[in-house]
Amino acid sequence: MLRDFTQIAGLALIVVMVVILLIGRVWARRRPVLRSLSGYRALPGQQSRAIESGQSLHVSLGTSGVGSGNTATTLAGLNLLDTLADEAAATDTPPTVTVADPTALVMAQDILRRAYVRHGNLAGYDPRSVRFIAASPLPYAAGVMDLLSYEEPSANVMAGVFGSEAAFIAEEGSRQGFLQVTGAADLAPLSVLYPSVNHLLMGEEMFASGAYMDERPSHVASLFAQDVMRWIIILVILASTFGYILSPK
Amino acid sequence: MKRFLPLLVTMIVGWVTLLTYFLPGLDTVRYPFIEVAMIVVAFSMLLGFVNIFYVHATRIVRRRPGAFYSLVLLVSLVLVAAVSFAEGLIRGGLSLFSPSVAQDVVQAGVAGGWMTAVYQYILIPIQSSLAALLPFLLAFAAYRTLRMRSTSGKAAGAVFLITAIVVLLGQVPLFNLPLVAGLREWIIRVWAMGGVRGILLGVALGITATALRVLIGADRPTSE
Amino acid sequence: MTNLPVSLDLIGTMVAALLTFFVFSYLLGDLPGLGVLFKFFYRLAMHILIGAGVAYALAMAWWSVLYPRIVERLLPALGANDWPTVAIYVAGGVLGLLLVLTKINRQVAGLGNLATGYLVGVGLGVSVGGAVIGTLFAQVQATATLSGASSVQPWVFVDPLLLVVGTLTALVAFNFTATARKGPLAALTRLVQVLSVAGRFFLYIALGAVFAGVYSASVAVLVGRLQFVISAISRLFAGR
Amino acid sequence: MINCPKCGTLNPDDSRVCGKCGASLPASGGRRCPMCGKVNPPTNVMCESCGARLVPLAAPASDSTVVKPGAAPSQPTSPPTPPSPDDWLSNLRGTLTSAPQEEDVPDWLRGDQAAPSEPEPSAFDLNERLGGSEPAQVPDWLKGISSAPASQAAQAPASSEADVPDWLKQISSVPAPQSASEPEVPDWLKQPLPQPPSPVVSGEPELASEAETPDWLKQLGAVSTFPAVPAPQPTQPEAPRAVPLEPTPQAAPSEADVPDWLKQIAPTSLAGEAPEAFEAQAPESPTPTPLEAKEISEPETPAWLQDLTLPAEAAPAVSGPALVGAPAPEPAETLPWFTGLSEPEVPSPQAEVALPDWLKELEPQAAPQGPAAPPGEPPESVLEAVPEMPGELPDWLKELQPSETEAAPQAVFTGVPPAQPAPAPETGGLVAAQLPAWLQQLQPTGEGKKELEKEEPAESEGILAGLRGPLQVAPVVAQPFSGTPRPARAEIPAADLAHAGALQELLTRGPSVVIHRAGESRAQKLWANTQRWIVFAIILVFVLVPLLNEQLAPFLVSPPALGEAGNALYEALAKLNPNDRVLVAFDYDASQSPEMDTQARVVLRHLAARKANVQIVSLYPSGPAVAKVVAQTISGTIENRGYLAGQDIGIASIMTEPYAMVIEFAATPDTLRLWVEQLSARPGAPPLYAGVSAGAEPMSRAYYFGKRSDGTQQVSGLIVGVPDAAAYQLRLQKDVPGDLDTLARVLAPLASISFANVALVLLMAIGGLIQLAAGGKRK
Repeated sequence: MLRDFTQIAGLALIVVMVVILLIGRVWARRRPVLRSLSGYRALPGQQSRAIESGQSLHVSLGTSGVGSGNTATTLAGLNLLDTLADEAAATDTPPTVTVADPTALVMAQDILRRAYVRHGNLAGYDPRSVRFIAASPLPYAAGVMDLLSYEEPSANVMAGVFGSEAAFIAEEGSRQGFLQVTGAADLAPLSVLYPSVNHLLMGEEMFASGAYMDERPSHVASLFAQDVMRWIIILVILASTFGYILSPK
Repeated sequence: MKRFLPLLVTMIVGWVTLLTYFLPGLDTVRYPFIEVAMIVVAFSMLLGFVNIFYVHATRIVRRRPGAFYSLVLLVSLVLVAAVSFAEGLIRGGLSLFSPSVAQDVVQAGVAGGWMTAVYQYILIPIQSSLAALLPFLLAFAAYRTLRMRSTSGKAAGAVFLITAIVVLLGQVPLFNLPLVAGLREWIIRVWAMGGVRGILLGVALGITATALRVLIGADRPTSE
Repeated sequence: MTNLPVSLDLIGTMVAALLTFFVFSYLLGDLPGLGVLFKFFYRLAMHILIGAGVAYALAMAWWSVLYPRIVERLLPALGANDWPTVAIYVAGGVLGLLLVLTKINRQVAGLGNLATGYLVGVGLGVSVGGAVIGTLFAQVQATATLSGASSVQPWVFVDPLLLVVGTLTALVAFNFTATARKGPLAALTRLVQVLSVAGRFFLYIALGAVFAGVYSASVAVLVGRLQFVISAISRLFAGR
Repeated sequence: MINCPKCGTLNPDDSRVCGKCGASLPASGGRRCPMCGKVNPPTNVMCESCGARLVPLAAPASDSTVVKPGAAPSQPTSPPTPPSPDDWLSNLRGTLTSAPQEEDVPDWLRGDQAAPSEPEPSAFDLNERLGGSEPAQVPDWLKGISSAPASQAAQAPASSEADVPDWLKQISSVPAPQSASEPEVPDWLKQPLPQPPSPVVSGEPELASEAETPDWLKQLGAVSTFPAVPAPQPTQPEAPRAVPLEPTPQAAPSEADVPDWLKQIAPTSLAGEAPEAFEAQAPESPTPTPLEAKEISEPETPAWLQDLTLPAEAAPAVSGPALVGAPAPEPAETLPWFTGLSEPEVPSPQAEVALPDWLKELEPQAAPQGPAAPPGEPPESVLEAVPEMPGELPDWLKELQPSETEAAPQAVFTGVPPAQPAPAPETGGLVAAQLPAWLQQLQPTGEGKKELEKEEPAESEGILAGLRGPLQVAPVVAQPFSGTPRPARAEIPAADLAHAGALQELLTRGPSVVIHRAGESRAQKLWANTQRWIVFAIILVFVLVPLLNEQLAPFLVSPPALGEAGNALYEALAKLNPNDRVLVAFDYDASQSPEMDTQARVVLRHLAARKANVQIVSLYPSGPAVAKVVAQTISGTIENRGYLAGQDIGIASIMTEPYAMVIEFAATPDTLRLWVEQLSARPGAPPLYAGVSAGAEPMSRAYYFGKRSDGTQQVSGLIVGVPDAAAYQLRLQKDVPGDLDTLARVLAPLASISFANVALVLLMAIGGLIQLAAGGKRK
């Protein structure tokens, strides 16, 4: 019974969300003002700093890939990479991208390659700037630590699926004095990242990179959709809370 | 066509997979799709293996810095893979592809005697020791939480620290302080839970929006 | 280890203890002088781990995923002319090969996108299903029904209401848009900002609580390792 | 205010990003700190925010100083005699101060040394501006280089523009061979190559033509970033090499620095003539250079810059000469000067053998030697001269030093038209050499500089008037050549190639010197490290004490008791009937095993005591192995079903079988969520119990309170972390006697964790207070 309700409500939610997404694209043309997020303000500066120093930005895409239930979260990291890739291709300063899942390796390479193609500089694209470090979280974190300490990137960007092993990467970054912009969806990585990093993109904020960095209409639209859904959820919770309290037991 | 085919595949497969959650009786439809995805992911491991092998072999051949470590990595890579495959293949023998022994072969390959030894004496020690370094790093990070933070950041950091302190103290039966233990329980059950749910709900919204954006073709992660 | 002679177990334990020491030498890596040596130990252990981990994952991909599917499903299905089943596995194999081959030959790079496109599609479907049913509804329902209410009479609704307030303000704290400076929406914006501050407060409490938990968990791991080292050392002296 | 380049909005001076459209803004008005990006008032010398230097150290010292590296390249652009050096210098300075950020700062400078890094940008800047004129010149020298020296002689005069000669002569001494060949080529070329006293300057072109090019080019390219400016072409042969060799992406960024300039050079000048020139060499040189040279004109060329930027240590050595060569624009004198120079140049084939050694020395510790090279000395000459007397390099370099210098510089510079004061002080600094040292000495106030001033003669005439020891080249020049003459066309011995390879490797490697980041001095770093050690030691001690003496534990901690959720799990297990099928999921891997094993072990023990039929599965690939290690200590009916691939599908597939209950051991809330979802959605599913890591508690708690569609709990019972495991064990020991751990043994880990918690609380409190106090002070 409840399951049926859940399914119907879920379906309704998805339909509504799709509609808002479509409406949102129109609304996005008005270039709405978005809440300021320090992480996204810091990132463009980092890219140019990487260009100046001739060093590369390190982008960690987390420990998961596409094809599992973590796909959307990984895509959020890939979107962030996409926003950085354009600038990187334009300036021929590819970021060092590390992944812990071969599917993410393929995706990240593809994103970089397409950015280089867009800028007519396919020859400048080096698939080796995306590296498969290890196949599981902890070895991955260890490998990235090694990379951070011996290859000295200019800054450390993390976005994707992490666990508490993210602390290893962030601590090494903090020790090296990198500016660190990190995003995660889960509580454990967020809590261990918070003390070490300069800018923390908490949960939902990590999914907003395309809207903040590139102002892509479809991404801005999805923020709009998220906000509309957010207020719907808030109203639902409020209504049912009062109903629950007021209803005679 | 070459451009839109992947997007088309994504959209079709995505919608079918998604709708199976919300249309009654379609659960079984989802499984073959995921089954195929699992196989593709398994193949991708081969890609990962080749990639890491290539990268480190290059490093060795070119005598780049860290070549020695790359050698260690490759040796470990090849040895462990060899042990696992050898154990499975030996167990399977000529009847490797007969279903009757398949489970035994899998057991041998995954957790055969030597494989278990490798796991127990090499992988677990290193990996859990590495994880055991975490408290040191966390302690140092916590110690410096407030460093380089703005005023508002310091306020947030103070909330973070105070919460952590209460939870830490309440977590252990050290002083037998019922008050602190009760406070901890309350914080986790009520105060922290609010934040946790806020984040989880937000992430769920973010995931849904990100996914639907792709599924309606507004965002194309796999094609230009 | 039951299926190995005791002596082998002893050797293995010593190897494990040594590797544990290697990893722990990370803590000394910054020491002047000997630090270089410790760093070397640490990196050695790390690279062993990375290599073995990838090999293990590959072995798993074959023995746990591909092999059983070939032997237990594909081959019988072929024997039984169960073409739909065969089609599933053939499709998986073709896509998998495409994914791998495109990395070797760039000519067919476009086809590799079919495989990633497929993975993204399935993955997103699963993601949304999990997010909507597993998180959105579950958490909304749990919040709205005031679960976790205290049983002590006068406080029955205090905790649940606090929980609702925390959840809602934390949710508001993530609000991206509606940042009007003037006009009719300005008041709303102001309200959202106030609520956001409260929401942030709950968020950092959550982070602090989780941090404490993660720390305790990792200390438990440390304790386990130290116990192992202590027992290994005592075994070494006991000689068995 | 800054106008946004994209949308035109006015933004505050301080903004980095346009407030309206988000585009990044150029610095304006003030000086933007190259380290931290903070915009400082134009009068600031040091960054307010991070303390990095904003103004190049050299720039204020003397007018010419910093600019020199840029100067060399720039001059070719102004074909006839360097018009008014001051003008372009001042321009340069302008670019230096206002736009350092937009320019590329080479890797090696990126560390603390904000100031020194700035010369480079200017250089590139100049190049960009001058790029147009460069193409004309490039061909000339390339022609000259191509094939044999003889042909050079023939071509060079033809191509050379009348006016350029003068300053080019001097430049030629710098690593920029191309320029050298133009005007003077005739002169120095007249000297037969084999001649022992081949001019230093000529050395480069010669070498290049002799198929040696690759070697010295490698050196050149490797050694410094700056040569990019003066000697783009020579380095280019190197480029292709760099590309394949350089898998590390970090190198790639450096490509970005030069693109503009390269675009200008590569398509125009190189496309036309350069390739030919290199091809001409091709037959002669066994090295891959020729083939790669063709690639130069392709977009990938910039890659060669990767090499340039990478080796931080090496850079100073080369940059010394560069600096000097650039500023000295005097026309007439060059010839004598060059002849004088010719002697030391004498590189012999053997020389290269020594190269690696020399380079090793060049590395951090030995770096001083490199810089010792006289300003006019082209880097490669240094490199090759070494070979003659392997190991003696230091001596040789010592000889270069002041004492002998005296006469030479004057001779050289007499008649020099008035120009900016030469870089003498810097060159002196350069002599010192190790990167940090070098940079330090660049400071006008540096001690090294004072010393040099004492030792070296001051220029009395010309642009360099008043400067001390502007060119130490002279002594080198004056030395008799004592090596065997280099054959006109050298076959590169295998050993040389090997060494070249080693050198290449050395150069392409990232900077091995730890770059100290802005605002972090050595002392600060040491302090940070000390803090780390203290924190580590505290944690370790607090954890170890209870473990080392287990008997202490009962006194330290009181036995824990299971909470409501834990008791629910215990009682559910206590009600199991023999042979009930229980599904146990080990959803954690080795990294969590020490914590989770304690839970799993005690629960398995309980299950074994209840004689349950235990089926083990895992959503983690490595889960089965972890489970096996735990299960082998338990006697009972345990079947390890292995890895459940496919996450929720795996769960769905295994749940087709009937179970009395499901027990999930979850290190993260994710896997617990999967089980909750699958079981919640399944009518009549068995109850789910869970043991979770302490880190997953807050999220997992939600499920204990959550309800399934049939009204039962999503998670019916829950134990968390080691404390609950210990509590569980203590309760179990009361009910099920057996092989029991002592109370002390059970409590020891708990005591350790408690102590560690207390330690962290102390650290957080102390650290928090310290940082708060420090923050207050700063304000």
